[in-house]
Amino acid sequence: MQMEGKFTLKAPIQKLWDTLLDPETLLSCIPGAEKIERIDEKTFDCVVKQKVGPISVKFKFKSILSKVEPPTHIEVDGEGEDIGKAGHFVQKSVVDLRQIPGGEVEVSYRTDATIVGKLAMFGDRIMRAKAKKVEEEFTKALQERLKNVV
Amino acid sequence: MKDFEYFAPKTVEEALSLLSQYKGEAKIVAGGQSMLVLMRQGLIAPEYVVDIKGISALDYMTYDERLGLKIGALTTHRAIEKSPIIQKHFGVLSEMETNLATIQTRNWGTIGGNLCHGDPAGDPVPVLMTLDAKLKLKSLSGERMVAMEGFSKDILEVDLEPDEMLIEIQVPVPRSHTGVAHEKLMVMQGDAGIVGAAASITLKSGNGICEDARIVLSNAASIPLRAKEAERCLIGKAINEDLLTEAGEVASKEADPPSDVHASAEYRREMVKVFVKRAAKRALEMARLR
Amino acid sequence: MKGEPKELRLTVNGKVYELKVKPKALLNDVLRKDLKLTGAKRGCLESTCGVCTVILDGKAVRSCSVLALQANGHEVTTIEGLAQGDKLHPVQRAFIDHGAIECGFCIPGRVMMAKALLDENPNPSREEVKLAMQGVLCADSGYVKQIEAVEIAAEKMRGGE
Amino acid sequence: MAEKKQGVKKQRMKKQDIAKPTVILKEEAYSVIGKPIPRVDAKAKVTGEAKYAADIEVADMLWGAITRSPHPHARIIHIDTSKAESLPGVKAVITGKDFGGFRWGWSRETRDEEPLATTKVRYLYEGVAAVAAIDEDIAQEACDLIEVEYEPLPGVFDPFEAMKEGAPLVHEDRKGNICVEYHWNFGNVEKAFAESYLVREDTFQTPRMAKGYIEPPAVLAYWPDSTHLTVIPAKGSPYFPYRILSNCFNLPLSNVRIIQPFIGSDFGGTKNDMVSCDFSAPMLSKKSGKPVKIVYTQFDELTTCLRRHPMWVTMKTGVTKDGRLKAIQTKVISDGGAYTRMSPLSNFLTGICMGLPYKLPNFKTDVFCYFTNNPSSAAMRGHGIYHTRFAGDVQMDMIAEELGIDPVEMRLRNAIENPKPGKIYETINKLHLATCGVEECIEKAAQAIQWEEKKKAERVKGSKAYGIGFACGTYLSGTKLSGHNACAAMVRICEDGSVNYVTGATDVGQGSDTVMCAMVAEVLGIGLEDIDIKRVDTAHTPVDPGTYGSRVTVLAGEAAINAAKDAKRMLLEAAAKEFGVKPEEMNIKNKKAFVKANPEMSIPWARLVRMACYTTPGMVIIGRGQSSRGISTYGLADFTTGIGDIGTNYSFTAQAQEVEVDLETGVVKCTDNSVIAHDCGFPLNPPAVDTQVVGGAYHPGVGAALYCEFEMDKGLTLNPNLVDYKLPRAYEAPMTKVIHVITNDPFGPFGAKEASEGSTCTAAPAVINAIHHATGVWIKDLPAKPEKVFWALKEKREKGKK
Repeated sequence: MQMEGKFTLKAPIQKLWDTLLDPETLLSCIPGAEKIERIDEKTFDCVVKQKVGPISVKFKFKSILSKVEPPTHIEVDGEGEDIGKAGHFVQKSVVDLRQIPGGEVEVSYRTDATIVGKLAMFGDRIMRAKAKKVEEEFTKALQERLKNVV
Repeated sequence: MKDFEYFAPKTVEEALSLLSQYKGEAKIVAGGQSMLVLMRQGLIAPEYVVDIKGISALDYMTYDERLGLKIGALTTHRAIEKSPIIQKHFGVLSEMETNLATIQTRNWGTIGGNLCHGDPAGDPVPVLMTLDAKLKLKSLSGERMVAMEGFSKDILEVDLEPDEMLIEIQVPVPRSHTGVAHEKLMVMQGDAGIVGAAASITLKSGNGICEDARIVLSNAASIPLRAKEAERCLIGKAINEDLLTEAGEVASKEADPPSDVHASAEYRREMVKVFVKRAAKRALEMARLR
Repeated sequence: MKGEPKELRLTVNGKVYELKVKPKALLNDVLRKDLKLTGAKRGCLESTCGVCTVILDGKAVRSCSVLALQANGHEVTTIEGLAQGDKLHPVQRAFIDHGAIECGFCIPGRVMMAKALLDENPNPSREEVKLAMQGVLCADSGYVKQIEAVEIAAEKMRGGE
Repeated sequence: MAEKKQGVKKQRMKKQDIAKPTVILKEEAYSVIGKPIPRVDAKAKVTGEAKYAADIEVADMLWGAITRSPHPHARIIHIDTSKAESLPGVKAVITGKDFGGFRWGWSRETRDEEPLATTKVRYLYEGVAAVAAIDEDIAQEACDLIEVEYEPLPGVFDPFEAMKEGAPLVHEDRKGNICVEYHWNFGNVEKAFAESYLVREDTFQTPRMAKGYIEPPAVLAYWPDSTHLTVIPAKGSPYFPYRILSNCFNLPLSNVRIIQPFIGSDFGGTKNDMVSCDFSAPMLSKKSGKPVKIVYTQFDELTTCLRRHPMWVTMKTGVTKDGRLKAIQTKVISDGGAYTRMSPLSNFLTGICMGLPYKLPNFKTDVFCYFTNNPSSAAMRGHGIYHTRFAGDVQMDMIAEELGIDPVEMRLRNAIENPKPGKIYETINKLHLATCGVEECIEKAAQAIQWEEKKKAERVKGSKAYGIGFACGTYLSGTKLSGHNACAAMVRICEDGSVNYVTGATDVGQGSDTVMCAMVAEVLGIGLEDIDIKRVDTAHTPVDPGTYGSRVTVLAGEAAINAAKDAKRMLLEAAAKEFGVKPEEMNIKNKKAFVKANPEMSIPWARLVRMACYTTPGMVIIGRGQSSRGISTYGLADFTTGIGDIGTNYSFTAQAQEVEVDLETGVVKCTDNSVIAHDCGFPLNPPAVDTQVVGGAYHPGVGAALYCEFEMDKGLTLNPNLVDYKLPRAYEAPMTKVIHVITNDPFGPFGAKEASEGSTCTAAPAVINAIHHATGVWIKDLPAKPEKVFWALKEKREKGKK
């Protein structure tokens, strides 16, 4: 399941970078995020709750910053599973920050996520629709948050 | 499947008190044609199941020239499909049911269960929205009426409190010179539409100008989507081929369709054009005859 | 208590059964595991293939999509209850004589589907037969002879068989 | 010296094979076969009495379930089963280690798969452990409690990734991820292309497909004692598990008992090869000391079981000005999935029959099958041939269009003529045909669909366009493979005149039990009702390779005839004594033995049998029959060169199909204007052949053309249920007509050849050709789903505008 997009913000790139990597930011922006803890330089411990109608899942997973090039490029690998064993989840995201004229920064992201197990019995119809929503909410929240960076 | 505690109330009141007693932890099962699959797949494991299928008081259809159509929430799809009343006054409902899944599903599945499941690919919601249907919801704390439009909140989510249940669907008497049609893109007969469109057209008597129009799409957004812009380009005009084409194009701009194994979002947008036009055209022809 | 077995009173093929089943038990489980009536097949368990089709109060349903307790106090007919002694039901007869059977896995469900159709509509159009057969998947018959067999049976039944 | 011997041997075999064709009587002389024969198992199936694997229960039975990997490619670091073991109701837990390093595969060289993975998983949901518990739900719950630590590895998900320099290796010891490759060259294609009037090259694609049977895999296993294993599996080839389980559990074959239940279709692959449940149930039973049953869900089936190979076929064809084939060169790339399985055969078959059904003087092929981290690919109806026949028969229409030749005419010009009686046609790679009805098939199909009128008819009606397409197909019958392809049969005459027919061959729905009984009845001169067939039980029935390669009727059928003749001989010897004549002067017909010269001198069947059994010297009459054609070295195909016979004989098909295309949506439907003319040599049971052709072949072919395809995302199947994975249903089923073309093949029983597998190969090209006839667009990659057709139409319209 691939998702990508971009948005621009008016803020100093370094500040955006710092906020972006701040667990606090992610916690407040990722829909359903219950816990995002930085356990070392590269690793985050996360718990994210998601709900599709009657179906609720709670993914416990580790996100590892597999590649970090401040202040322009991050790669994150996540893997974990639902505590109720409804599914196993693997995800890789790449985020690029690019200075563009007018003191603006273009934030572009590419995410590739796979969910297997019981949740996948559904086929991908519902899951893709849900993922699309999560993506929209996340980027919206993130933009809100980053606006206030300035 | 996980074990659960099971209740089979025989009356609405019993059911409602169970729901309020186990608020949130209880799941209603009616025909269970959607719910049981999720339970079997281990995607939901309710502590308590309130099986309302046996509440015969909610299995009825009545029609009154003034009050319109009332359908009990536990009326099966098959009963609606076969009902002479429905076929006489709301042919579109019967036709929609004929293309809904298979006979076995329609024999056991209920209209209420379908509406409350909130699947954006479902056919009944768009059709009932074009018919301007209302829903009667009930809990121990009382009754409330909600419009079919607005009942769907998100994928598989509807405007229903944990202690509430759907009691009745009410459909107003069709206005004169009104035609309603439903069309969907099926690869195989009985498929959920890759996209679907229901349209209702009301003409001014005499001059044939479009007085009112309703167009609702399935599988074109995360909830059944009312294509208001498309409606606007028909209302107040004498509808012709070009106008129908335009309505389709406008609707496809309003749509925010998903991309999945059956079709890409781009293709769905194209199909919205085709099916809005097909549904509206057929509705128009019917309106002219009435 | 969660999972506690409940009383189930069920009439199957004219015989009354009284047993206790777990609430989660599907009608398909009870027929196959408790009553040892394995005619109704276990196919997809996802309400798609239809080989588990039985007749419940005169209507064809998928026994994998009905909780056994939902059938409490109701009447079920399975393929085992269709023939009267050695006399096969006209649908069964027609399926044999017309050579509409291959591996046979979908046949019990399909025959029940066809019976329900003909009980409700003695003179179905080909369209109506196809719509009914749509509810049961077959891998290897191509449906042609099955559709024709249902039409043959319909004719026989109208003739009073 | 040795070579010389070889040569001599070959010579001898050749003589025998060609010289002794099965005797064919005139059709009207038959009293049982060639007429509609009600299936011997029909009543059991229509009353629900027929027991399939999942229907069978034994006392104290446990239910098993399998723990599957959430990674398509990962190293297994550690498996902890303790939590599962301590769950109440759990009776046994196993992992791959319990199998002590056992691996199996299609041939000795390809044993690359374990019952449950021990060190590495190679596709998503591969089994890593299994549980037996007192009920299904507990078993499933226990599976979730098994903790497996994995080290995920990068994977490859299509052959083009797999072939890349430095791509991750699915099997460390298989460099370049090559599973199998073939390079054959017959004649001189370069020269032929140079001389051709037109040379055309296209690439076609066939999708990853499910077998489409409705009965998911199921198995029940138990150990009557510690040295005997009994298994009741949903397997169409019971002698596969018989051999494989004997190796796996280190038991002599004599102690492995496979009891054959009714089978809910096969179609190759999963139901004759093994899947993890087939090993896990016996092992769990061994460990728990109780019978264990495992029934797969449709999800297990659709995500882990064997599929049809997706293939990319690049075909280059040269023709003369008048459309005669001069040369074909193919390059085939296929996705074998995680394990070798039957890929060597599947890929071999893409080339071996290219010399059929059209005359082909020059042929070159290069076939590459790659390992990927997808579920394994394997045999499926129309095995191998389906892919290249699709390419060939669509490209033939493309060429016909360029040359302005009618597609039917083009096929007639290239069709192999039916050899004169006693003559043999040899293809460029030495396949041998005694009969070939393709010409007659083409003529009859074209005539039945009114080709000439239809092709001129107005195509566009409103938003719909109509078109007809044509295609031909072929398939081998009575597969010839070295090794275990001989088979036998027994005809046991009971003293009361009733007869037991005992065979190792399995009826998976194709109707072989019925035609076997019919052939025995025909030979013995008695009625079908006098014969009882025993379902396969490896403890009692003679070994038989299995139900694949359209071999049962042709090979097991020959054994049946020979067994019946053997029994008849014994009976006639007794009768001859009675009448004081020679046995060969007597015959049996209509349940009466009589002296040919004087039919008045006769004795009824029942008395004949009693006399033969009782009067001194009384005998126990057991007729034995063999079929050795399956391993006859005459022309036995050589995998490295692609030379030699893969079949005992070959069936032919021509199909004409009309389609309706919705120009606004791209939805394609096959109409009832649909004809299949099929040369199965001689239809032993005509209605059964019809159902086979329509259901077992044509209808799945329509599925392949329009609906069936696994959508994948990095090893994950995105449509793992029968709602999202579309199988055509009754409403989509065209009411096809079947025409029998009778060629009476001398190498088949009573002239029979395989019925219908060839027809699997004609539906897809016929439909695609029809779509082109209707709309002018070519769909080169199957299936022609609405969206695909829609964009193709749009592109064509836009080109048109320019």
